[in-house]
Amino acid sequence: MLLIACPWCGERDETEYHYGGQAHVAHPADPHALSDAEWGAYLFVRDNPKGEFAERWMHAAGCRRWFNVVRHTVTHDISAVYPAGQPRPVPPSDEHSEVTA
Amino acid sequence: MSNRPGNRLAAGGRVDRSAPLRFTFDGVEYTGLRGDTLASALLANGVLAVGPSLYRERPRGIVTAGVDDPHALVQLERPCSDPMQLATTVELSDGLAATGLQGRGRLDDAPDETRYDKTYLHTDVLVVGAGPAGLAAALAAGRSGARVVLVDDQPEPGGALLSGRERIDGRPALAWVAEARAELEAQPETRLLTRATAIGHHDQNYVLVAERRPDRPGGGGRLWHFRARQVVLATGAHERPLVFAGNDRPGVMSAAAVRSYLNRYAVLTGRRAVVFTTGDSAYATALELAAAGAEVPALVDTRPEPPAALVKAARAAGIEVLAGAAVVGTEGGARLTGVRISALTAEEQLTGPVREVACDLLAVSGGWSPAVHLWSMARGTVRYDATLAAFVPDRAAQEVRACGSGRGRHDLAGCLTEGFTAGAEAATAAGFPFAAPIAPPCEGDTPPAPPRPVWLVPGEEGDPSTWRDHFVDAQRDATVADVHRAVRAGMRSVEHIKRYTTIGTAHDQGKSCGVAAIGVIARLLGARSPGEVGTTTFRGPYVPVSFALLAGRERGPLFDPVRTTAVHPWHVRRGAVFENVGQWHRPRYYPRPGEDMDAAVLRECRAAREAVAVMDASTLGKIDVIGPDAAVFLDRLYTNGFAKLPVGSARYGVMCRADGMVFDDGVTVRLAPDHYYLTTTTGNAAAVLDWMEEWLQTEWPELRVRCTSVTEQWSTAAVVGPRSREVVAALAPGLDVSNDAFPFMTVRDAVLANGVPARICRISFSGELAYEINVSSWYGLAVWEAVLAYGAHAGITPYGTETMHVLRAEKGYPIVGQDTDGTVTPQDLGMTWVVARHKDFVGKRSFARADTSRADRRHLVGLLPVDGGELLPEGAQLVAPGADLTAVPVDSLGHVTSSYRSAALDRTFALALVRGGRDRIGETVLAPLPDGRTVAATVTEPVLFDPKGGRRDG
Amino acid sequence: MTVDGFALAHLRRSPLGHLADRLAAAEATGPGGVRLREIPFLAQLNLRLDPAGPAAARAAEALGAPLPTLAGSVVATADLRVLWLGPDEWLVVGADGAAPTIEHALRRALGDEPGSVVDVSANRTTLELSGPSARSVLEQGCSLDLHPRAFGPGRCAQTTVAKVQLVLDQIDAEPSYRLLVRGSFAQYLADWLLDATGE
Amino acid sequence: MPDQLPEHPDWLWRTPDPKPSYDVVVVGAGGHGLATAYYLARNHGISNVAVLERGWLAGGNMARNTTIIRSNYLCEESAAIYEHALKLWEGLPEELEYDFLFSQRGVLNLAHTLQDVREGTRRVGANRLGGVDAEWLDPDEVRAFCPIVNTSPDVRYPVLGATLQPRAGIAKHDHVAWALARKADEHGVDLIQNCEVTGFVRDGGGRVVGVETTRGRIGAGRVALAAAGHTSTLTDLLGLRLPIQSHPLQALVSELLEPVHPTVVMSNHVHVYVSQAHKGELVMGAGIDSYNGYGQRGSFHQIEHQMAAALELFPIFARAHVLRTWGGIVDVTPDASPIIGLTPVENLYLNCGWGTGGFKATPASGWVYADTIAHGRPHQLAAPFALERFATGALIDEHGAAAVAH
Ligand SMILES: Cc1cc2nc3c(=O)[nH]c(=O)nc-3n(C[C@H](O)[C@H](O)[C@H](O)COP(=O)(O)OP(=O)(O)OC[C@H]3O[C@@H](n4cnc5c(N)ncnc54)[C@H](O)[C@@H]3O)c2cc1C
Ligand SMILES: NC(=O)c1ccc[n+]([C@@H]2O[C@H](COP(=O)([O-])OP(=O)(O)OC[C@H]3O[C@@H](n4cnc5c(N)ncnc54)[C@H](O)[C@@H]3O)[C@@H](O)[C@H]2O)c1
Ligand SMILES: Cc1cc2nc3c(=O)[nH]c(=O)nc-3n(C[C@H](O)[C@H](O)[C@H](O)COP(=O)(O)O)c2cc1C
Ligand SMILES: [Zn+2]
Repeated sequence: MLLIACPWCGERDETEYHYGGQAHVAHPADPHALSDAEWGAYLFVRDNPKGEFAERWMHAAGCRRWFNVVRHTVTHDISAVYPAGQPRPVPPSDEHSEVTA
Repeated sequence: MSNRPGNRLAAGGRVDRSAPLRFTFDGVEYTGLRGDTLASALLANGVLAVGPSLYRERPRGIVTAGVDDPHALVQLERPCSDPMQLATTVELSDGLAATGLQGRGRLDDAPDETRYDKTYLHTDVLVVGAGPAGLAAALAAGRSGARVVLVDDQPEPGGALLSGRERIDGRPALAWVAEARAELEAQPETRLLTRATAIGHHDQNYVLVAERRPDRPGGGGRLWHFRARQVVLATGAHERPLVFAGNDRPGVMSAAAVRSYLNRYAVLTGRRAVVFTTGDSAYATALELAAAGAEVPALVDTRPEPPAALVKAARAAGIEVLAGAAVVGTEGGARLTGVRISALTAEEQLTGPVREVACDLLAVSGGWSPAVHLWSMARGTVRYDATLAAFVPDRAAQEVRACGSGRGRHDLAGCLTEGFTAGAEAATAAGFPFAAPIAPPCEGDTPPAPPRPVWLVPGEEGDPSTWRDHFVDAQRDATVADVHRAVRAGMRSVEHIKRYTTIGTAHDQGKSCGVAAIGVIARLLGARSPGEVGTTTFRGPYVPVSFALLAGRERGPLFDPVRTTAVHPWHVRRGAVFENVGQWHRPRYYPRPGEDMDAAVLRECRAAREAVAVMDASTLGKIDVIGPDAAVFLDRLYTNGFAKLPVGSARYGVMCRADGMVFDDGVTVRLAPDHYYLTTTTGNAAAVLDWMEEWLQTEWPELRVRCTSVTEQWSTAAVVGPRSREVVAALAPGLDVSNDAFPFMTVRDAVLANGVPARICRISFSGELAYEINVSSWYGLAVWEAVLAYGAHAGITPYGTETMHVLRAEKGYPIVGQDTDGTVTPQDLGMTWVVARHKDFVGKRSFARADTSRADRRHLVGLLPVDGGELLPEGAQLVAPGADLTAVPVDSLGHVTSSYRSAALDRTFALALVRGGRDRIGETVLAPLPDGRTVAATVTEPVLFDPKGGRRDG
Repeated sequence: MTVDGFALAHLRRSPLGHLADRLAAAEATGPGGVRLREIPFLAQLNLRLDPAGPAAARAAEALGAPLPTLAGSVVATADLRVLWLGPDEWLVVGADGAAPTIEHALRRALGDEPGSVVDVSANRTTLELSGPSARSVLEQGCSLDLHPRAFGPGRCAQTTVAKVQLVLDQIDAEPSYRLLVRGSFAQYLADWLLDATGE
Repeated sequence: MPDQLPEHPDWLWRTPDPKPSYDVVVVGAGGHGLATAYYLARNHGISNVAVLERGWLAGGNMARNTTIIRSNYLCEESAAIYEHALKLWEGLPEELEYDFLFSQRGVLNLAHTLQDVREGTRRVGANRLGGVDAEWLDPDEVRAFCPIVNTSPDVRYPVLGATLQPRAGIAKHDHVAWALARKADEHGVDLIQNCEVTGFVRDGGGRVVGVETTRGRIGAGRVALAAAGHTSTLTDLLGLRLPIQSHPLQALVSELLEPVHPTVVMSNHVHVYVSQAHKGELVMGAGIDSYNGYGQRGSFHQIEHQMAAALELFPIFARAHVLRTWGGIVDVTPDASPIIGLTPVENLYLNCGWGTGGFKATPASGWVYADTIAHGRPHQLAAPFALERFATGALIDEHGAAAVAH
């Protein structure tokens, strides 16, 4: 049971949220200008890193706002939470997260 | 009543001699005392043997006094039925009945009436384990003012102190424990939970604690879900067994357990005891056994030079200390009668003559393994400490601290100091700064000298491949020979050997044998130390927990919410048969006495087509979409356009996912230029709202649109049929219901005859003249009853989802999820008309993909069975007429999605998704049925009833 | 479109009206006491607007209190409770029959600003759980931190209790909580609470 | 007395050091990697093969799955490959000379809603057309087949019927892996453990010609990925993005119990998957976590929900105990079907995306993959599962059939 801090409501159990996959994947401005392969990539291909991942969550049982989280997919440590639409924060350069598995 | 000589001491222990408890084991009646476990009561009665071993049926006895016992499996019959418990952890109660098990439990199929609860709690500091270290930690943290929870699996705090004779601050240690307990109970923000086992330590300090509640009928318990800012693990250590020939014989026990039975339960487990140890701690066992009147002919210490003070004390008590030696075999049948002892070389080879010593108890201490289970589950790393000969906590991965013997600290003063420090640090880290108190002086327990671990006591003959009585995991009957075989077969990883031998996978999950097994593996692999082999993965739960505890109250009526509408009580009264639609209970049909579903549905359909019928449509999802950009927004989400929809009008719309597949449909009404009222399918209400919010918030935040769910605000009665107009006219006397004044696909506000305001839409999901009457749910039932009253003269008939499905299918209207399956486009449904050409919308690009634009995709078509009395099963496959059904694979053309008997058509019909279906209209297809018959049907347009749509205006 | 609740009162049914007796009978007194009742037909208006825009000030004036901007907080006036639901969303709760007036006032306050005012009075009903044990009853199905240091009078939350999403509003320190639950889930929630209070 | 598990063979596999290069390097010694190596040698005579494994052999999802084997999939492409697997399973214990407890005790897929009934009927019909054994059982027949299932109509989601595949069943996962490993080893395949692939060696033309590993560089004529949940961490190194997300999926076992459960029961609606293994433990799969995770652990509420659901269906399980829980990393594709075949990178082959249901495919997966690698073109059963389908839209959508495909 992850503990995720909604930027508004604060820390809540994972079960209050909907997972939204990778963050910062914009809908193409003109889908019709894309090849089938490019469109297929937009539809189906997402990053799947082992490590820090900027992803979307929505506080479904709470304020219903979408927001972004940087979470480590091995440790589940959350290093940043920020509202939808904002860029991914640059981590302080001297910090590096630990991979344990 | 058994006549065995009692092993209960006349005085001492934490048992209540004034509270005798009667119990039966294996059908024999015995008496124990309050404060006993089943195991201690059995031992007090001289019963040592529990069930035989799983595969080899060897006699087995009680070994430990706790969760780590490898043998003591019992099945409980009273006070509650339980397929598998450890006698060493079952608290004795009056009337308890149990039988010994041979490794496998038996499930009782009598219903389980026991109540299990859950609780969710937050705390600043959670301390696991209420031994000296945990008590100290909780005291320190509690004094800081932080919220503290202390959990311990025993019925009372004290941990190892309950089993010992140590002194703190010049008084018996248990006096200190009592004081500590009193202080904790007086702290307003501290909670002490006993009989509460932390079973899992998960990410972000989510700790699950299983509490037993023997005071409850049938037992029962509570699963606590703790979210802790800081966790202190003071979980103590498990004493390890030693691996030597015959080490599973009843009478071979853990030295610490022998001591625990003696001091805590006042039970002498043997009259003549040999002690076999690799370190200091078993000396106390030997001395206390002797003091209690047992003979202790020998103390076998693997160390060539045990600490002089201990040797001296032992000799003073008349105990011969055999240093640098090991027990190499046991004698006896179902009970130990003697041991064989041999000297050990520095290389751990046997040397010199073997000496036989008669005894009925062998108290073994193979060293101590800190209980790192929770630490490790919380992703903390462990490292092998060669001095302690144990895996100890190394780096924490969360806000977790280990202390006491759970960290490898094996003296009381040290445990107290570490506990105070950990508690104070945890409180400080949680925002309640506090300095660690100074630990009081302690007696009777000093830092032990280093042990000499001996992982594998050689057999007197043969080589490891033949050592089939050297048990490594006795619960699995796994021996050194088995480990040897795994290694010889090529296995090198401890994980493989675990799986090959099943060592560590039984009830105790290797709590006692795990590290001993690693030691054996290390020896057989020629590794330098167990550290080189490493542990297997620690997984929860720390002790087995019942399915029922984890399910909690989510059973039976509370398993899953049943959602009901405001009209529900009426449906129930009227004898509706309900259908699950998502979480909703919807009336499927309303049988009259003697009617089956077919008859009821035909009657309901006829009423709708010929007179008037009414359905509770309240479960449809409803969303208010408001804002200046609402029209733009809907235009982007729906395949068709909504910007030009006039105020007061309604339009059917289809939504696709970005992949172009139909996701939902429904009618949307424009109430004002900036206000749409949108309906969704029942099952998709939440998903559609989420979908809209997702686009609004993450893609188009510039759009000024707000969506509000009003699903339960409105109660909806669909009044359907040629005579619906007259019913609505009577129901809403002020409303001009003429076609001109209130045309199809428009909406009107009205005040009903009973005074209730209503929003009435002229929309039709049946092809008939129809009205949907929306009122505040408060009035849903009253208005429903009014509709029925005003329609009575016209024979108004309530109908359910089944009739609704028939009516819409006759019109070729698809149901998303039934006639579609996530792989169907609007074009596949024959709804090119709903796909706008001159605007973009979500999913549009996907229609141009190679596969999505194929001509031979599956199309939604109608099917008319050639025999109009034959009902095709929904889901039935379709094949071409000439298909040879014996030549598999047979090419499938598609499948039946909906199939009904139609009153209006006076025959059966179906909808189907058929490959290139629209090009097959007029052709015949075959449906091979499960009973071997094949039914022919003609492919038709999907609209079978009133194709011109003339009926919708009445 | 609005309804004058009183004139039509005899036609109304609340989702839990039929449970009133069972809810009352579940009352336990004493230090472990707990009470449960439905407060039906409260006026509820969902308000969405830009908290920084001009409409926010107008709404505050109309309501007689500023819109709470602190997440999860409640502003109460003599006859209204304004619950924070989201950064631009509030639930205005008033007495039975007050919805038309509140709706009107809020619409006026909103004016031409983007936003919305939606009458959701019948969308949810209100269960009140109070008494010394109320918190521990809730804690059996709610993972929120309800300890007085973390939650208290003047605090509200949208959260989950026993599989049901709801709005939780603590109204006093006894403690008393209001659980604003959607009509279709009300029966389940009531059943669950009755079961939990009986524990 | 409970049956003792069958004796393992005396010899399993060597622990060789890597050679400088191989004709084929298979990355990942899970079931699929091992089966691939085995069939490369057995069917195609290619035995200069190494299987590289970052940890211990078959310690990934192969060690963690609930061992359900069935071929009653909805889409014909899926049914074809899973049925190929089932046919291979039927001969494999003998062929591999290893009794890995393959038990064709049948699999029931329960229907709880009218939609489930339609779907079940559709699947039974499709399976029969495809030559896959399938039956529809009504609730009474369900009870007769598995007496402990609660078929009362008075529960929240009553059992309305079930599909039954009689030839489906379970097998002992670890032993399957060891059986394949042993035969591969016998054919000369090098199984190299504790050898993590960390990079690819490419020649001037961009072709993959080897791998970098924690045990040094190893040359390869062809590189075949069989790394399940870790696949995209590898393809990322080549800039090749895949439609795969790695999620936690959990399972659990009870203590050993006397036999109560004669078959395998799956319920997608109530989320229960359960069988009773040979030793006597109940083996259950829990729900997949929504978020990505490489931690081999999932969220505990999945287990709690799983238990509640299990008790609805099997009241007799109330007093059974959860002995151990664990998690795997499943590689989920958008259409819940695998990806098999060639890649845009020359010499690099792909076999992944089996998600929650690839154990049952193990032999067929290895069979078609080996064939694909040996001939440099997709095996006919693998062709529909090519990566290109995500561009054309020709998905093999098993979602229509089942939310979870154990
Ligand atoms: C809880 C659970 C239950 C399941 N239940 C079922 C079921 O009932 N029926 C069913 O059919 N399927 C089931 N599955 C799915 C099934 O387990 C998988 O689909 C299947 O095992 C995947 O193929 P594999 O065996 O080759 O994968 P794995 O065993 O995961 O093999 C991949 C291997 O690649 C290795 N690897 C990864 N990266 C590298 C690298 N860089 N270098 C070297 N090696 C690497 C990994 O360590 C791993 O050993 C279940 C899965 C889980 C987790
Ligand atoms: N001489 C030696 O070699 C030696 C070895 C071990 C211990 N000891 C002595 O034992 C004492 C150890 O003190 P301590 O406080 O560290 O440990 P402890 O063993 O006294 O207390 C640990 C407590 O935690 C409980 N516990 C363990 N796991 C739990 C879980 N998951 N959930 C709930 N409860 C759990 C145990 O039942 C026990 O009550 C000291 O007095 C020490 O000197 C001595
Ligand atoms: C079908 C099956 C049956 C299992 N039976 C047992 C068992 O009886 N006892 C046990 O401790 N673990 C059992 N396990 C779980 C393994 O011990 C282990 O948890 C699993 O392989 C995952 O590995 P890990 O926990 O080391 O990460 C079983 C696993 C599977 C897949
Ligand atoms: Zn929130």
